[in-house]
Amino acid sequence: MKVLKKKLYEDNKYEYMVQQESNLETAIEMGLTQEEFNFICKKIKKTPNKTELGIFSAMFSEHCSYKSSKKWLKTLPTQAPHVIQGPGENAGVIDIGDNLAAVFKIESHNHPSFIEPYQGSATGVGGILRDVFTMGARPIALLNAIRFGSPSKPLTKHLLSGVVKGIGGYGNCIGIPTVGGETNFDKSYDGNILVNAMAVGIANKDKIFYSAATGANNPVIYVGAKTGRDGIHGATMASAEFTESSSEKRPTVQVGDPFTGKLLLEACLELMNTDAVLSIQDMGAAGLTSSSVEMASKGSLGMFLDLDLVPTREEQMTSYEIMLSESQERMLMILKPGSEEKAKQIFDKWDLDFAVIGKVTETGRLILTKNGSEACNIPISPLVENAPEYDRPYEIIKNEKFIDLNKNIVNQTINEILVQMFRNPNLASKKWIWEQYDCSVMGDTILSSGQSDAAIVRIHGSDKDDSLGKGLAITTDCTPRYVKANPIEGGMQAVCEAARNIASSGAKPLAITNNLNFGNPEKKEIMGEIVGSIKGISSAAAFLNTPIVSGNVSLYNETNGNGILPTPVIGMVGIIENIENSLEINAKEGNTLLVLGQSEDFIEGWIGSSIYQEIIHDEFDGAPPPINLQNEKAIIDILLNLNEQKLLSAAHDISDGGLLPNVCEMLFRNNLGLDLNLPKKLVNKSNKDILLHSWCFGEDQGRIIVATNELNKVKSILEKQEIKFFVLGTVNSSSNLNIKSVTTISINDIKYIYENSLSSIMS
Amino acid sequence: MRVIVNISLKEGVLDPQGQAIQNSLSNLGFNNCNNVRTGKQIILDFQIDDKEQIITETKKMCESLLVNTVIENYDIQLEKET
Amino acid sequence: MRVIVNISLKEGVLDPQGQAIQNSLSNLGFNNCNNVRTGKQIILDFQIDDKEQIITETKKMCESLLVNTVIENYDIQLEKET
Amino acid sequence: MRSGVAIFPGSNCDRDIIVALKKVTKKIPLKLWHKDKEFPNLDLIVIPGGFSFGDYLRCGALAARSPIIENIKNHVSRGGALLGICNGFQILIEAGILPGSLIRNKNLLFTCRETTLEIQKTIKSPFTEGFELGCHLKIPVAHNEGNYFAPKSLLDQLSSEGRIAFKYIEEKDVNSDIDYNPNGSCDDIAGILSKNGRVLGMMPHPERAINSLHGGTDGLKFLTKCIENIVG
Ligand SMILES: Nc1ncnc2c1ncn2[C@@H]1O[C@H](COP(=O)(O)OP(=O)(O)O)[C@@H](O)[C@H]1O
Ligand SMILES: [Mg+2]
Repeated sequence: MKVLKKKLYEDNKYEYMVQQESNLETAIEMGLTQEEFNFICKKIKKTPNKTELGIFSAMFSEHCSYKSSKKWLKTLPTQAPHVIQGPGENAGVIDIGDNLAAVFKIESHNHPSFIEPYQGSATGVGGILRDVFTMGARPIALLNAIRFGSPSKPLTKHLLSGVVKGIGGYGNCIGIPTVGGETNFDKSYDGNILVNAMAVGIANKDKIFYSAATGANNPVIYVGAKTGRDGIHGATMASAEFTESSSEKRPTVQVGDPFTGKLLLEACLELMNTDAVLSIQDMGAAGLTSSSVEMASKGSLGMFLDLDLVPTREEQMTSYEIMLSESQERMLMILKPGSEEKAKQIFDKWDLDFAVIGKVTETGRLILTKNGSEACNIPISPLVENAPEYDRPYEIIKNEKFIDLNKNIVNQTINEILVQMFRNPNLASKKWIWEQYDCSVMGDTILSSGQSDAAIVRIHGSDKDDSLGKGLAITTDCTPRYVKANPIEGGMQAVCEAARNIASSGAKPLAITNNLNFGNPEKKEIMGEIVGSIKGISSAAAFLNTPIVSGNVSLYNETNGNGILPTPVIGMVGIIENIENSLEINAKEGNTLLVLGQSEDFIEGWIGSSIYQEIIHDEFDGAPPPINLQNEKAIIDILLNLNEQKLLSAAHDISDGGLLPNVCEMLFRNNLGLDLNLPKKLVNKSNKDILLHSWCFGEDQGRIIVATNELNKVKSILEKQEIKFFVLGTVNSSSNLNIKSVTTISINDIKYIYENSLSSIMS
Repeated sequence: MRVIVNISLKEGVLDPQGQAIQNSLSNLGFNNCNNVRTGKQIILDFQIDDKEQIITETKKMCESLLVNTVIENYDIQLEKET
Repeated sequence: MRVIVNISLKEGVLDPQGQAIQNSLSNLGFNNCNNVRTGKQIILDFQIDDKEQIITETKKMCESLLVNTVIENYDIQLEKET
Repeated sequence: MRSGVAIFPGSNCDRDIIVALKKVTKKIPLKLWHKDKEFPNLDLIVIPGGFSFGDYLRCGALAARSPIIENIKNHVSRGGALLGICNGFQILIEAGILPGSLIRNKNLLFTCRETTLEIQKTIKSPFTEGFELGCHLKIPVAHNEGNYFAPKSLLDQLSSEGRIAFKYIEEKDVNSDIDYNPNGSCDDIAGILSKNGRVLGMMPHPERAINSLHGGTDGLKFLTKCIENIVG
């Protein structure tokens, strides 16, 4: 294969050569196993030629076939009355009222971003946007969940700066605001960063477009950018573990072109406004191969394509290359016969290629011709329905060790710990990142990065004279160290934190998209992480009535055998009926802060797998904080209830770092202060007392801090509903957070550290 | 001594900028040009004069910072001081 | 026939990118280089062979589009076809 | 009041400015396409922000060679008002309608954040005459290449001719390392006027500050005053 590849650019007889029969060796080089190769030969009743084998290899790759995860993905809860389209399409669709639908999905571009951070992440954004507008939705928001190795490493800085530039480069140029995300650092990502991009769009409920092919003889149309030799076999690369030699795969990076992406977006939406489009699918991973096969397979039909009609950018491209190219900004459509001319005019206006390249058939086969002769003739069903599905052995490993506080000796004060926490880029402000993203283009961003726990984007045009309109709330969340310690609890936690974040912005959680990033599933403990997380996500999503409507799986995130922390990212969307009720995290002077979900009796905080523990012991250990779904639901419900009565003026859920850092975050923006109440049992403890520390920094779940000017009303409602709460104190203008007889923390000093840590690392 | 590093995109790597420029050129009536690619130049002024050393150093600079060797090629040109 | 247009910033025009590159280079320990400027290359493939015509056309392209003559200088280089 | 918004492939703030103009004028502005060789006489044309032609070659360079530019120049010579915002400002410079150049931000990063502008003393212009000298407006920027650069002689000329419309200015109460000038532009320039005061190019986005729930309403105030004074 290598020899052939070299010839490919020199020898135009290559087309003839690729049509030669392949053998097991070629199959293995393409990433297939012996059993898979034998299976293919049996199913198609011949030995495939190289184009055919390449198509099988792409479709059978982990990336396209989900062969390791499918069995478990089927167990996710996907139904609810508000779900219009669950997993299986380009993106999930939910009903948001007023005849509108929200369309959203998250997708990973981990491997390409490690190889070429700018282009890898840019094309990740481009890809997820196409998934959303393919469904007929105008994208209104982007988020990114990104993870890097140790911040002190020069490689980390290079990757982070490239990824952020790439995400911004695409999103800013195409003109869709990037409104939020999350950023983590951990050495397990040193050789394997994670770049997950989420896009949300809005469509008319009765104008959603799907990918299933319809109607034999209907024309198949290629639109967008020309096909080049970029990213050939990217899908198989995304499914392979990194080794030293993977640098050889480098020339396969694709280059994003947000300008063409923008034209494609506008042209497609314009065309979708007519009645010409019957079905449509973007060319993502495995390009023309997966788009044509999936469209035909979903419609239980066949497809014929004349590859000589595909617009190409380079000369003498072979059928193999055309089918497997991952050139960006392309779409495949099936049009109503007779509407080709009208459609072409629209694409001409936007200076985009438009070509009728084939037709839908009833054969159930994928038939391709090149230079007038047949280049491929295979049945479609084995490519999809018979794609391998593994039931890999797994073992769910849980760290159940309880961290005994009494055995912990502390020699640092609360102030010292707080300083270290905010110096840690995991907790420091991500402003250096989000200022590189255009967060306000499109004019509907109400709250974005750093302003609230979830971003709020107004539904365009919903503001009328009598109302400021309604909005979507969006967040991404995952705490990988919890998932590592206990995949089931960690999976639940990710869903609960996302729901808490949505609620803390004033919105009602609706549905989930998820990105499952893990190591090598052939190892049973990694498979255990996958299975465990899915179980956790399922139980929490079912309980909170936030079904999973779309998602993506990225496996083999390993370098030389070292896997990443298990990272099942949850992207959640919620709705706020009146954006006037959106909640920021910033408290105002005179507000009283209280914690929902925590009582006066609560004194011993959960230290296992916390950031506090990392600072004191330099590593994580012990069981993660347990999740109680009833509690989670109760505080979300009560928060929404209080907010509807306009009793709240800010909210922030307690996550990484525990209570104290999260209180500080609520005071930063307006440089405010607070005299912090302590539970009676903690009064008069010393600045280094472990119990006091655990109260300040424990990461117990199911808690949200709210700010109110109506303490008595709030209290009586909470008491009536039997919700635990604890009053933290009243916000003043002093800029000091005072813990009586223990310490005083200067909010200005801490804020300076919080705001500048990341930028000083990066400069 | 002045060194010029010419950096170009590898063959096969998409150059959307080149394409956009070509479109504009042909809209302006320049139709004789059928392919446009773009590249970068980095011009380095060295305080030392040892040509061999300069070239070795420039190579190192290219590999470690100046060039994205994943998608770019480069060549190094020595220029006489003017 | 291939033509290369080299575009550089005029003397005196601020080049923040060049400065940033120089800083990075010296952080990486490359201290022999005391000035870095950045420029662009535009590589044009012509379908015609008349050298004089090519040069005249390229000049026109530069003046009307490729170069911002307020802040940039350019030179034109003819390359033999390879 | 008849206004129009010129749209190029890659423009992405066209919808935003249309919403803003509609809010101010109660009329939907005319959409002008970059290939349009003819359009009716208008009182105001806005060239919105975005990445026309992908920002390829130089920001605004390819758009500035579009067919519509001739007409926009005619509009200006008729005394029509013209506002270029962000990429629109870059296009006006590339088209030679305004002098100077806009180069990469000093920190080499795309920067999206709120800035404070101070209205300068200018020649008579519909874009500044509604404001008291020295008054402040909070308006966000979002750009990669907004660093206004010009030789000293041109800067002096602009200043003596009263053509600097506004400058970035430091807020009193901030406690951070962040530079009030988001891009390093010469003399903190955020926007400049043509000789007759009827053309304004500015990097900040007034159309992103028209709502009390996000971005504030200084942009709305600005656009409202401009429109009042354009109509006269
Ligand atoms: N990569 C990123 N892009 C955009 N915004 C980000 C990114 N990383 C973090 N943020 C923003 O920073 C803020 C804090 O993030 P995080 O610490 O994850 O919040 P929380 O703990 O409440 O989930 C959020 O507003 C989030 O949207
Ligand atoms: Mg979070």
